[in-house]
Amino acid sequence: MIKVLFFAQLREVLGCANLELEANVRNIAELRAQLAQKGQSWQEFLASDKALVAVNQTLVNEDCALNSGDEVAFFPPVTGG
Amino acid sequence: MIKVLFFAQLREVLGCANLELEANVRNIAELRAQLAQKGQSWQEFLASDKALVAVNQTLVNEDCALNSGDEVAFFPPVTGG
Amino acid sequence: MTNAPQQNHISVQQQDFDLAAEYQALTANNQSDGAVVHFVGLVRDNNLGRQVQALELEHYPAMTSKALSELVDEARQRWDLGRVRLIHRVGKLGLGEQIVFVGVTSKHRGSAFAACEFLMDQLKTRAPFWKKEHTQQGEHWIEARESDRVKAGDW
Amino acid sequence: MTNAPQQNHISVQQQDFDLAAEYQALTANNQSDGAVVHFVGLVRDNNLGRQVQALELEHYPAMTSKALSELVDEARQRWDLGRVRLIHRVGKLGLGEQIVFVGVTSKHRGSAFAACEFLMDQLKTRAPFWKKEHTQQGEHWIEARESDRVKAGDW
Repeated sequence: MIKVLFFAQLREVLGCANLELEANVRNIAELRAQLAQKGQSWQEFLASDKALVAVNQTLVNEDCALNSGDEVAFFPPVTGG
Repeated sequence: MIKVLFFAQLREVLGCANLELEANVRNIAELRAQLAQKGQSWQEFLASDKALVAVNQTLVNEDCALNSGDEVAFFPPVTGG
Repeated sequence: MTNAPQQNHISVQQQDFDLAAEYQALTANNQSDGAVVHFVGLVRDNNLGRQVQALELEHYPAMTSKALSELVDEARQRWDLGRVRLIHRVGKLGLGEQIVFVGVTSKHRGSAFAACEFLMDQLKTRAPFWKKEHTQQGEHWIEARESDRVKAGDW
Repeated sequence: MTNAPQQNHISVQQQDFDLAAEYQALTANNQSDGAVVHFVGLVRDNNLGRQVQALELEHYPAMTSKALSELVDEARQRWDLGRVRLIHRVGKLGLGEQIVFVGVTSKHRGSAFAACEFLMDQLKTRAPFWKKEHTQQGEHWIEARESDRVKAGDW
């Protein structure tokens, strides 16, 4: 299983804070593609130019490999400080 | 009259905190030359590459004109902060 | 420095912080560092022309401390630093309230200034915090600023 | 800002200063500035390998306040600043004692960082203060540093 988390406006527009998926995706690009099938807003707001992604609490790129047990988080560009 | 002040190590090596002069020098360069006649240490430590100079509390260059009533200060490069 | 407080202090917290206590923690029993630089970020009343009433700060708890620790480690690799303290608040914050503190000590001022600004610039683009602004016209999430991205990239 | 405290505070003094009070003066009734940067310079125990026991700070009283005011004016011409507070102590200062404070507020952090560092860099080369170092080997005047001259010239 892969745990997927959503934060801030992404959580709000998707209406979802977290979900679990079978680990049948090899990397982040494939995970985005799979999640995009959940509907129009998922396709729109999870696009790689809109949502940053972290695997196990570290920012990663599209080709980051995924394994069962990973925690993946999608979120908008950060605005702290 | 021109009032001349000396600060920090300059005051110590010259053994003089301040003095007054007739205003018969036209600019800083002439003032340095006149003071240099007071002895070896005056010549050495008042050299333009060793002592900064302020006229009426503002840093100036060698060609700054002098007038009666001016306050001239010579001091080493500053080291505050 | 065997009896000195820990050299790094990183905290993500709801409660307010006390600048005087932070300064004390940076400087107590620390006679080797001649320079202290502090940054404090506060909730200001106007953002891009909007009258702000409050901010709400969300974060990704499992990631924030880790991200901030990595930034502090990077700063220590770049500059010779003494103590570093970094506090970021979360939750709802009213006008004028303190949001973030970065305090750095060093033997020399150049390193302390650079590291403090570096930490703020990197935090703004790499630490998972998000601000929601409350205004008279309602609530909205603040957009990330291109200028922050550029600043962080300049280091 | 009609009821705000004076926007500039410049002081050359023997007595110590209280960082918390300075922070209060920078931020009280000031909800328009989101960024506060402080610098504090302290007497450190080691300078260029010499064990320092105390510092003695001399200045040129008629010129110091004027020079510092000019620096603050220059900073305000370069950056959009809120409040600026600058305190420099003179007289004999023991190990760990506070020497100098520069505090700047601004709407944005970039201006506050830049102005605070600018003021310190300029003060180091243009304000008439001189430090005498007391060590176990005796007393001597500190030499001006070429690196300070270069830094001040870089602005």
